[in-house]
Amino acid sequence: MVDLSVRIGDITLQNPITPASGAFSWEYNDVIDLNRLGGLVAKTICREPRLGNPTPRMAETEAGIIQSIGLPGKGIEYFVDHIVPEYARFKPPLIVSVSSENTEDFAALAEELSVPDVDVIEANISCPTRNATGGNFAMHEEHTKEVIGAIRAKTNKPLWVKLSPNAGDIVSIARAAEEAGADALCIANTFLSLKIRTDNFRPALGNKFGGLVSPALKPIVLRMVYQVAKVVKIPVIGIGGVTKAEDVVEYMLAGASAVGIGYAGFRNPTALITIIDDLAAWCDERGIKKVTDLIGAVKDDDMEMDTLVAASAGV
Amino acid sequence: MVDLSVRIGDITLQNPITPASGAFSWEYNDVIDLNRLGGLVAKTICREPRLGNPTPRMAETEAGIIQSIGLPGKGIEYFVDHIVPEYARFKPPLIVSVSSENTEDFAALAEELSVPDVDVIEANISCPTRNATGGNFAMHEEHTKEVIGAIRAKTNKPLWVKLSPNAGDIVSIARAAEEAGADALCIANTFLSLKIRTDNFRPALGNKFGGLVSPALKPIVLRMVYQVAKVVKIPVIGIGGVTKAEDVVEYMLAGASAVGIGYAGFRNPTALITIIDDLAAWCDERGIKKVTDLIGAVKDDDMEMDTLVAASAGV
Amino acid sequence: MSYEPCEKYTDSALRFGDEDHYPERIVGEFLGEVVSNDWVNGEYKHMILKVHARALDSYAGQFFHLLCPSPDGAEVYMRRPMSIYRIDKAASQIEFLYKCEGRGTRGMGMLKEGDDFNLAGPLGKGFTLDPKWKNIVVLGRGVGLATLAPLSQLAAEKGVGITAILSARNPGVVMSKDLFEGFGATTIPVLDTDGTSDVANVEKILNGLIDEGKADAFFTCGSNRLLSLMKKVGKARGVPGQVAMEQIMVCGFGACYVCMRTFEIDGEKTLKRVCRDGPVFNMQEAVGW
Amino acid sequence: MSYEPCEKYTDSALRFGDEDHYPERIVGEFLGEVVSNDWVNGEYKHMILKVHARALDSYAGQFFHLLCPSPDGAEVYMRRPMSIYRIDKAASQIEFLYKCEGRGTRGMGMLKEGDDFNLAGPLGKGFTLDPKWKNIVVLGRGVGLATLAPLSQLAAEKGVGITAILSARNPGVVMSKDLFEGFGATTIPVLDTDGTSDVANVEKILNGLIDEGKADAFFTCGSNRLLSLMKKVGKARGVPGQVAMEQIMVCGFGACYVCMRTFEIDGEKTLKRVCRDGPVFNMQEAVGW
Ligand SMILES: Cc1cc2nc3c(=O)[nH]c(=O)nc-3n(C[C@H](O)[C@H](O)[C@H](O)COP(=O)(O)OP(=O)(O)OC[C@H]3O[C@@H](n4cnc5c(N)ncnc54)[C@H](O)[C@@H]3O)c2cc1C
Ligand SMILES: Cc1cc2nc3c(=O)[nH]c(=O)nc-3n(C[C@H](O)[C@H](O)[C@H](O)COP(=O)(O)OP(=O)(O)OC[C@H]3O[C@@H](n4cnc5c(N)ncnc54)[C@H](O)[C@@H]3O)c2cc1C
Ligand SMILES: Cc1cc2nc3c(=O)[nH]c(=O)nc-3n(C[C@H](O)[C@H](O)[C@H](O)COP(=O)(O)O)c2cc1C
Ligand SMILES: Cc1cc2nc3c(=O)[nH]c(=O)nc-3n(C[C@H](O)[C@H](O)[C@H](O)COP(=O)(O)O)c2cc1C
Ligand code: FES
Ligand code: FES
Repeated sequence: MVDLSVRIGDITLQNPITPASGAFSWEYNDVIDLNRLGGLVAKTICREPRLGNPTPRMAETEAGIIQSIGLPGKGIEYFVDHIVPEYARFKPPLIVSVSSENTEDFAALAEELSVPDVDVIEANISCPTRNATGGNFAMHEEHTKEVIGAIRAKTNKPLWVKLSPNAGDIVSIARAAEEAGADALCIANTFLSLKIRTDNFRPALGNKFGGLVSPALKPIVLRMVYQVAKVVKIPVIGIGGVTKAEDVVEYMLAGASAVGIGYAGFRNPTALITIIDDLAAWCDERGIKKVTDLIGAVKDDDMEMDTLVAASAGV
Repeated sequence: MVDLSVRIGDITLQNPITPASGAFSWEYNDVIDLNRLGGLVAKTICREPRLGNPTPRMAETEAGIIQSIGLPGKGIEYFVDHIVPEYARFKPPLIVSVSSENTEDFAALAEELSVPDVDVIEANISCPTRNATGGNFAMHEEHTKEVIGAIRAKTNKPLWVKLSPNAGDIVSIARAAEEAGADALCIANTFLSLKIRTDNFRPALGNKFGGLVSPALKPIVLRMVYQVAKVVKIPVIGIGGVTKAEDVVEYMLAGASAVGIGYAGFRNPTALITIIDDLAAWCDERGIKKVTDLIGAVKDDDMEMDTLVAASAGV
Repeated sequence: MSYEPCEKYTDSALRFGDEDHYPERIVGEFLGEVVSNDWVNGEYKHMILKVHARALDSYAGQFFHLLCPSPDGAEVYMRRPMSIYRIDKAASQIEFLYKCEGRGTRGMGMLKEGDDFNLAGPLGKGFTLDPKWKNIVVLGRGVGLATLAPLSQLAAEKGVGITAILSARNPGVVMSKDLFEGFGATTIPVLDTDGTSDVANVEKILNGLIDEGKADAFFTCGSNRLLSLMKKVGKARGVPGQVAMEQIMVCGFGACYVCMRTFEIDGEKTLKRVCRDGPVFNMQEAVGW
Repeated sequence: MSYEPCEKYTDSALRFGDEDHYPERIVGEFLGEVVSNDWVNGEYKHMILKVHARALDSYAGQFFHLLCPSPDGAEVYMRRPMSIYRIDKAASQIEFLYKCEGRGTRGMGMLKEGDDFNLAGPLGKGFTLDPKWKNIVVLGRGVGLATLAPLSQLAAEKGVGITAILSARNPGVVMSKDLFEGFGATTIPVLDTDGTSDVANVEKILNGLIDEGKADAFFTCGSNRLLSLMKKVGKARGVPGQVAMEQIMVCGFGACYVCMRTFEIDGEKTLKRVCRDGPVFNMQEAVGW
């Protein structure tokens, strides 16, 4: 039997399969055994209670969905008092995603979330549906560095940073996050998108823009993971379009140490467990003893490193 | 009967449907009547004869394809002497896509292409699969401004500029192209991507990276068209995932004056003609007299302009 | 050149008779086998599925989340929520009544006897029957009736009397009359064609039923107009009520916050998740849509 | 809530009997009706389609580009190139012989009598028969035989004698023997199981046929090993030859430059498009793959 465990900095995940933030809650325990997951990832929490965006919050597109939820939640106090304990009943480490509109508050939130039952802080600096007064740190190197540096100063918990695929130069932003003290990088959040209804000429979502989620996007995110993993030393977690065990393998070959899964769990609520089982079987069939052997194992040495990487970063 | 004609600067297209560069050639006259198209768009041409990238040049992905062709061609001389005349036999305006690795050569090429049978120069500053010595101007505002300015100085032909969806801040780059003298903006080229085979751990394409093409991407490109059309005065041509007449309507509502179509023509070689017919029928059913009435007609006045636009631009 | 496993998604849903490795889970992913899938009239179809035993453990007002096949070759990405129309434990069958209109329901409509159909559930909080209630009134329109049908089944099992007001455009589409009557319900069809479905007339009927002592509780589904009416009458006359709501869904488990509806509780507006806090809600708190 | 036309793609392909608004186009998009789609052996299937008259205007070595249905619910995005196996103008039918392996061909394999199947074509340059040639030799393996079959049909029609060397793993998969013999061909099966498919043996057979005056031209398809061999023998003995090549395709029209293969012409290497410059090429120029 293959050893599926992976290490993300100081944290050990029993397998590389985690849910993606916002696409998961402890309530999924109704349908799958949460104790089998690599980690538990809570929905992004903000300081104040928020209702979120106007409905409709989801619209189907050609090959996927766009969604704009608006980070609803009951605020940090309720979260620490009532939601953290819901997750604490399960064994896998709890990764808590957090977001804010300004650097100081972001850092303060991270500090307040650094309670014993929280194992990892995931800084969501990339949500493309933040509200009217919000920003998106992950579009800029300097903003990323600043906010991650501030958070790092306020917490000793492992700090994961979720980057945006909307950034043009993900490599520089990844480097900035690493330098500012990130322990791991989650690549990536959703793609800023728009759908207009041709019957009434109105945007299909209540909030106009939304984030595109689709298995179709995996090759783009995989390219980002590959580019980033080549240059950073900290682990990368690939998030985007994982729907089967081979996708986990593909992300790991590209350099990821683990994956996050959203969409596949909507489509098949038992998908995460199936993917864990299939991944183990895939490794066993090929005599792979440790899943970590796959990390960065893409065979590309004999391919010229052309300037595409540079090109995408702007030459 | 609706009037389908649209104006892109000084050029009139009899309808807003054009093929996308690289996905079309005069040889499609075997299957459709090219005289019915809004325009004819030739494959991007470079100065020297080029063989292009190693095969395989295409791989299927979850929902689309990645491709890396590498701009093969017989060079500019052959193009002007033999290929331009092939297109000149047909009535719609000929749009010639051109690319180069450096500003001076790019401008010189545009000048050499300014022959009578060429109606429009399309500057492809965004091809994500340029060769080992190439760059990608469309990732950066300054590079865009410089190269478009240089081209503008050398040709009086209408100048369209094809932008890259890989850029983080498409609005600024669009503005730069406009200021430098572009007559229209083509949004967008393909998304830089990667696929790794899980059987042999190797990249699926001979050139490693490729451009993702998929109807799934339409909501992302539509968002870009919408953002750009709100701030520039020159016409925008929407390119990405158009597969039916309603997609043309959606792009026009978002602010596009015309569309470019690649993938749909691969899937259904008669698609462009069908889309023209369906678009006319769609307008007629709704009593729309001029297709230009659709341009920018999205109903979004009552929606707060939240900071997502800003967010995606980096706030 | 073929080198990759082609299955795009993993799928380990349970079929009828399969061993259940997670019997303690209250929700499951199942592969039902289509027993029949017939037209009820020009718009609605009725599907009967043979399902795994765990899927039968569901009750009135709950729903399943259905992975519809494609009607046109391109994938249908999101599941579709659908109320349980009838549960037949003896036959290991579950039934849906649905309107065939969009891509998902049209794809569903193409399924034939023997085909597999992936369903996740049962999900949500369904109807509750207070043991004190001796007679209830259900008022439904369109597919809303599909949601109210198993409530009548439940009420009938508990010996509660039912009056079902079935609203429809014309007599041709008065569905479920037989089903409701099979549960011993008294049915009152009201139609658009003869004006009997007018708010004023339905209001009169409701008040009449209260007067007769036949309305210990109100239940509705499927029409905003009827919800407002029942809410008003219920409030005026002190009749408690429940309403089954609809909203676009993604997860169905309460995780994604896509399926929100507005409710007013003690004068304060709030949002609730239709999939988990409902789909059945206190009628007096529902704001409608 | 349903508000959009659901058809994801436009489609205006011609069916059998449809009026043709563009009769002057040499390529078309057609909706063929599946007449039959049966297994030939454990790996290969044979499909017969009833097609529009324009689609029948095709010849040996040309191909159609097939829009395969999904084998698994997720869309198959690219068309699949497939040689014409047989054209039956009298019956308005076109036939394909194909190996069922990847997503596309497995989807194709699921089609049943009466189903629609979208095909674009005929595409490419096929085989040419020099009027001087009295006897030809075709050497094929696997699905390569599907490509060579209509060449034999053509040769037979022109009174050209054919020797068909059919290479296969074992006797169970020697396909098309009857078809080739039906065209009056002499067939020579060579097998892996008894070693007769060895390069050395096939070389002996080829040289023997040249000696007998039965080889005015060589034709091959389906195996790189056999191509190299025929090329060598052809070069040594001055026998002209044609080879049908394969490569992953996108457009099929010569526009996209995806389907490139390397050729060597007068000592210089160059790339050609399989879809438009071929798929049939001068054997001596082909570099193989
Ligand atoms: C709890 C619940 C129970 C339901 N029970 C039934 C039932 O028993 N019978 C029945 O016919 N219908 C029922 N519906 C409505 C049913 O879910 C929609 O008719 C169906 O999703 C439409 O899908 P479509 O692909 O045909 O339409 P499309 O318009 O193509 O769907 C587009 C998107 O909108 C969503 N959508 C469209 N209409 C609705 C709606 N009314 N409610 C929620 N989402 C919608 C779809 O799920 C999809 O995501 C129920 C809805 C809910 C929430
Ligand atoms: C001109 C021509 C004629 C052909 N004629 C026949 C025939 O008569 N019978 C037959 O069985 N096969 C034939 N082939 C091969 C056939 O196209 C492939 O077997 C088929 O495309 C495989 O698709 P798949 O979905 O089953 O495989 P997958 O491996 O799932 O395909 C993945 C991708 O690779 C491409 N691909 C895979 N194998 C080939 C191949 N050998 N050539 C080109 N592209 C490939 C597919 O088109 C697709 O884009 C022909 C190929 C060409 C180019
Ligand atoms: C409904 C929904 C809500 C989401 N909410 C959040 C969130 O709160 N925080 C966050 O970091 N990402 C959020 N995401 C993004 C996901 O975590 C993930 O990055 C994305 O869905 C891509 O992964 P997938 O392709 O596996 O779905 C959300 C996605 C969806 C679909
Ligand atoms: C095979 C292929 C080759 C392409 N070559 C070019 C090219 O030479 N120049 C260019 O500007 N775009 C090129 N493109 C990009 C297309 O013009 C277009 O931007 C892209 O395919 C998105 O449109 P679609 O979704 O309609 O296909 C190519 C695309 C494909 C699929
Ligand atoms: S559908 Fe996800 S919370 Fe209700
Ligand atoms: S497949 Fe496009 S050029 Fe051959």
